[in-house]
Amino acid sequence: MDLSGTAEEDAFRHGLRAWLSETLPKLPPRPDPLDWPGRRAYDLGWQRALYDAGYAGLHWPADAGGGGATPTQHLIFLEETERAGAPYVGANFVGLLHAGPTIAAEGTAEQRRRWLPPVLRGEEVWCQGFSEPEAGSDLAALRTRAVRDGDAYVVTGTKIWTSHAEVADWCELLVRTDPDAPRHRGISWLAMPMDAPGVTVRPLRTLAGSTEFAEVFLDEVRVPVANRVGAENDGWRVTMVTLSFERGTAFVGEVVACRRVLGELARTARANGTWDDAVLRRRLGRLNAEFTALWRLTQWNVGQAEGDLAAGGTGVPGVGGSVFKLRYSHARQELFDTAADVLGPGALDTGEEWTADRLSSLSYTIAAGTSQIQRNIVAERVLGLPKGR
Amino acid sequence: MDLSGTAEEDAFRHGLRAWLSETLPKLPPRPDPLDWPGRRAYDLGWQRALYDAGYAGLHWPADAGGGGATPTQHLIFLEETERAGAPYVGANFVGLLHAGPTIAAEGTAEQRRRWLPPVLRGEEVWCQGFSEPEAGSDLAALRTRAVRDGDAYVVTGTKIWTSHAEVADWCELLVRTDPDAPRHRGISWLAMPMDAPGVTVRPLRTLAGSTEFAEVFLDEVRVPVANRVGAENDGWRVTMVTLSFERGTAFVGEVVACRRVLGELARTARANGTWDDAVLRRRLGRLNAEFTALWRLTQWNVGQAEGDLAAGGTGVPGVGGSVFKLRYSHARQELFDTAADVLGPGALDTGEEWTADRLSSLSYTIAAGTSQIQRNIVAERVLGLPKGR
Amino acid sequence: MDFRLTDEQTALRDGMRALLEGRFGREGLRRAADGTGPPWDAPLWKELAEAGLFALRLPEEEGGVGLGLPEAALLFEEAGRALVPGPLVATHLAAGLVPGAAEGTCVVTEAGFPPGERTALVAHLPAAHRLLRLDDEDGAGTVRAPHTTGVAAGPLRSVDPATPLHRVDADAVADGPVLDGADARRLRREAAVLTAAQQLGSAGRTVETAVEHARHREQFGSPVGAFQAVKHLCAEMLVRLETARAAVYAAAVTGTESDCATAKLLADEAAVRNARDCLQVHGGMGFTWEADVHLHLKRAWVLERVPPAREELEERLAAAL
Amino acid sequence: MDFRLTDEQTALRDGMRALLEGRFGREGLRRAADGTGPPWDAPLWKELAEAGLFALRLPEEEGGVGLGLPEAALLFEEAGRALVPGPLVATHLAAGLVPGAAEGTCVVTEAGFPPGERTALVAHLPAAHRLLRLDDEDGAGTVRAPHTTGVAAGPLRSVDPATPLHRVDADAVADGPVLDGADARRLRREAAVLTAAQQLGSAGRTVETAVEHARHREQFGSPVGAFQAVKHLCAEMLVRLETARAAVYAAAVTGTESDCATAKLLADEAAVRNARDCLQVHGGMGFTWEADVHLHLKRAWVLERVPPAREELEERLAAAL
Repeated sequence: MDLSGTAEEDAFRHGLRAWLSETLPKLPPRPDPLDWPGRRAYDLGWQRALYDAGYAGLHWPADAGGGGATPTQHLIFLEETERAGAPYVGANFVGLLHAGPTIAAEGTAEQRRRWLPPVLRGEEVWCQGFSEPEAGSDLAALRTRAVRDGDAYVVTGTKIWTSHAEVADWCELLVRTDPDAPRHRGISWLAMPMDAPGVTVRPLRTLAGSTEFAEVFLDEVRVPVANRVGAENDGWRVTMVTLSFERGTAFVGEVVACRRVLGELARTARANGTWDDAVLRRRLGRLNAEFTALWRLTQWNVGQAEGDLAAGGTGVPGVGGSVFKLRYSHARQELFDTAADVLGPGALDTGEEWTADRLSSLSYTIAAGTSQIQRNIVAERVLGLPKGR
Repeated sequence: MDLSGTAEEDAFRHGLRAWLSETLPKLPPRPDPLDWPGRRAYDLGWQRALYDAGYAGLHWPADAGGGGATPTQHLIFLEETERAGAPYVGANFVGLLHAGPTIAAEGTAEQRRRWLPPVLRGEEVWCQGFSEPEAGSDLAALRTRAVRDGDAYVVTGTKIWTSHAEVADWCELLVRTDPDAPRHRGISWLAMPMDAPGVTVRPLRTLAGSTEFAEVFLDEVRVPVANRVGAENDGWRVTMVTLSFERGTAFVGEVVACRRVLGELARTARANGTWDDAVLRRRLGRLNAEFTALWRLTQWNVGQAEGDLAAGGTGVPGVGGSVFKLRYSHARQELFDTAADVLGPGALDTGEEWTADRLSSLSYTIAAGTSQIQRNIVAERVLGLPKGR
Repeated sequence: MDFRLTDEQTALRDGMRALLEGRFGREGLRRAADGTGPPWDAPLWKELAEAGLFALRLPEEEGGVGLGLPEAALLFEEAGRALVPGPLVATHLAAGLVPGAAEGTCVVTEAGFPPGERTALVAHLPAAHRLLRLDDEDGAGTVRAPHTTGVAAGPLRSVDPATPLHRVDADAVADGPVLDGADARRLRREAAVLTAAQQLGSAGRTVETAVEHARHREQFGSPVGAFQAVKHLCAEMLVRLETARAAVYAAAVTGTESDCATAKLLADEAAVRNARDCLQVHGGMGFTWEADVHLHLKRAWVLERVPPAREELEERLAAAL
Repeated sequence: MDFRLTDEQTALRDGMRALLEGRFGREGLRRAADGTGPPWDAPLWKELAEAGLFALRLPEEEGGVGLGLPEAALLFEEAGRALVPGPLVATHLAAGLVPGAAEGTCVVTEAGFPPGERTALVAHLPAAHRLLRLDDEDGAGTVRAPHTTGVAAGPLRSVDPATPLHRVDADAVADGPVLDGADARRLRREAAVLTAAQQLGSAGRTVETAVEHARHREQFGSPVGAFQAVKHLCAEMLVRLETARAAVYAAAVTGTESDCATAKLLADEAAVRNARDCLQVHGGMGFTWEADVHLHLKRAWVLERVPPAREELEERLAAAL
């Protein structure tokens, strides 16, 4: 058990810090949240800067053009960029964290050449077309169908919860290619150009009032068969590779950010007098323990991933992922509920950043597997409790 | 909506109060908790006093020798006796609240004559033989078998969680008379004399260190067929009549007692300085709300039962019973967890009454239907959610 | 003692539910929430007045309905269930004290200052004509009702899209006539009960919505309500609801300090937590603007901060032990 | 950075587990709990000493094992898992400071006074020879170790049948030599980590016990672990366990104030709540004296009150923000 950095890790951290302190002041001003093209340009610009400095796709395999970094180095990268207030991954999220790694792992040489470099260089934006209105937590129940017609699939259906659909070049799409096969067996993974005829994007308004997400309607969209990654009907397995790629680092930046918010909450509470309320003060102390532990759990999970990789495994966090997400989702909601009590009447003002964060935190126990689904996973796959009922 | 008493109810309350204030000072000293024969004698003596004053079996039908009281009068009786610090129902519990009402509802005239008067007069003690080690929450999975042999059943099996088994005259026993029938269909209800050959009682030590309960081993015990109440294999239905007889009044005395404990907790906290801890003080305030509401919920459920009776129904509380038990079990545990914080180091001393109560409160979310079972009941029978899974 | 609803009470409640279903059903609610309707629905206010919502407890000889707090609580439960916007409680309390309140021609809102605070959040200030102040500082319990015109106030971007909120300073509303014969403390208790009743109505609606969804939404080959995890969420929602119901109705009957504090504390909690559980049962669909569940959560957040709020209630209930 | 256990650490832990399974398995635990064994198991204490539990962190040249706090935490986790009785933490901390502690010939217990209190609960006073006091009042951090003979003390009927408890007044143990070179604040942090490690071990054991029961106990035609309600209880137990594990191990590595406070707070909670959930999963059988689950709950109750306890921890963690 060792939490101090190796010489190599320390050098990496210091080099990154130096680069960030030099680079961040030169960035253009952040675009307005409603300015999608501006956000695209800004996010791609940041990715290009990372690319030029050698930090692009740090966690991707070297043979895919990435940095081939260890999970620990990736953790350091995420920690330091968040600490320094660097831009978020933003529009590059799906390309860097889902579609890219999938293509790197499962694509042909040709597919890797076509799609990976533009992601790393900040030239193309991907979005994700997995979820559907009728499927929800039961992702494998997806209905979007793809019918083979010559050298193309003709795709019809509806996708939901797609971020950056308005400005994406590509969509990683799950479609049903064999309606008669068992649920998980008849699914394929396609790279769909977002400018193909038949693709319609409609912004989806969330309860927070924002339009971070969209619905994507597909009406007989022709997608070349050559855009399929992996074998036909093998898309479920291909996707699971993607979804489990994060090696324990999925929430590094968020935990760092939550710890910063917690410090700001304490400062605000001391300033506005709510600190004198022992109930609130002790809740803040409790949250300090919570996020300290979540940070340690992140390091623990990354260590497990690193060990698994070293032993020739995939570095997939396994138990860690669901355990972390369960604890973190609830801690994040408690953090912003507590922020509401620090704010007092300001808790009812969506002009307050924490009020907006409180609203968006409501999705954490639902998105990417509800807490109920996560508990099933932990109970069945980790603890070995029987399925059913 | 009216929470004030009618003239008749007020007269009943005042008469009861007068009788209690006159009678309680004359009671003999309470026996030691480990002195079973002493406890039997004390409890039967109290029942005899109630009988002589006309308060025995207040909620029993008049034609069974009871008072034929309304649920509201029964509530007043339980409230006033608890407030006055009268003895608990103790050894008379099963006779008065389960076996007796069952016989009153389902027994023959002969059976009613034989068994009901001794319960009301405080002459015979009953115990309950329902639960089994292997059945647990799944009561209908009971395995104790009864084989007909002439005019008797030969009964073999094991019962558990039987209170007062050491001093009981009779046991209301559920046995399986048809092993081939569906689970709920092959069960019969028998009145078993506890002095029958083949009955062995072994005290069961709980985690609180006490021996309130016993296991009862039955080895070819002969029980006359004439002791069966209801038809052969109809015991499940007969039992459900018993179990649902309480008309919302099941926890009246306990809620009154918990409110008294809460007041004592506040006094102790003020005296020992823990009151200055705002977290603890506000928990006490929260518990005040909790038990105030539980008292109002009791009155509400009794009102519903009264309405159901008036409309020709059974007065069974339905929704109220499980809803109340769910809330109350957890509130009671929270009450004694809070008591532990008021006690400080004394929380680790079982010589403190509240520490002992804390231990026994652990059974409340388990006994008589776990909270999990109660939530199933509420979800399926009240909210109409589908069975299964 | 007969804690049940009388036939008259049931009829009264059913009448209000029918009125609101017709006049402020889902479409009305969405108009208010989406800002596609007028900022203030004066005709609805008038209809509520005509239905007796404000004049309910005035004696018949004063043009009122002559009913009591229990009946008012039942009507406010319905209003909360439908998420009717507007300063219903303040206007109801002002009936008989402020001219026009009972008839719905004078809209009265409240400036409720939490203990020791000089700033109050005021709902629906632009639509209101008078501001109710229930002061208790000197123990005398004065009630004032200044006009709202010209009150300096800072608007919030209200989390509840159907409830505009402004910050108002105590000094800005210090004037206004003392309303003789009005007991500030009694009015505060009544305000707590009626606010609690609204929360109760919302908590009941979210149970129904969650159960409805759970019965029909299929996932993994069966209705999600067949899964114990969802089932037990719904069961706990009902437990919160029914416990709060007993507390609110009892407070409406007895009007005592501790019943009223209990009612507000438990109804606030039931409304907020039921809305959150309802959202959880709905999954992603609950996170959309189109689903109504967020409107329940946001209104519940607004009403739980109407004084007396949690801290004050818990302290009072502790002090009462 | 490599937060994983080294092979040596894994071997050390496995060795202690094997030792305890042989020397203090279920039978040993039941003897201690049922009072059928001797009130103090001196041979077991000697064997733990020989296995290096007390001398673990002493330099090899002083007869120690020369390992660090992380290794100690792993061994104390095993001790907590097996519910080994005795003042393990105090004796471990006293090794090198109090003659005989490292070798197990001198049993050292601790008198831990909560902030502002003059009375401490002391465990295993009758078996102990010396009393560790970690004083911090003057900021100097003195460490004393008076003899226990003749200390006036009031016995409790201890809720944990394997941990005798006495109330000791601060004045009664005011004497005793100051142990030079010992840092009270560091020792307190270490005590918190090692107590937390014991709680962690217990929390791990109750998860295993609950899962074991849930897999084999049948109700309503299937193992109870097939029901989501039970499944999800078990899953949340694991979440508490793994979160506490990361916190405890990190605290053992860094030894910082905030890591140590986090470790104690979360491990206390994991031990208590996991024991309670384990009891719930067991149903009625868990409520019997024969089931081990109550022993875990009771020990967890005892250790969570070893200072620093919840209030102090939360306040310190708040102050650190």
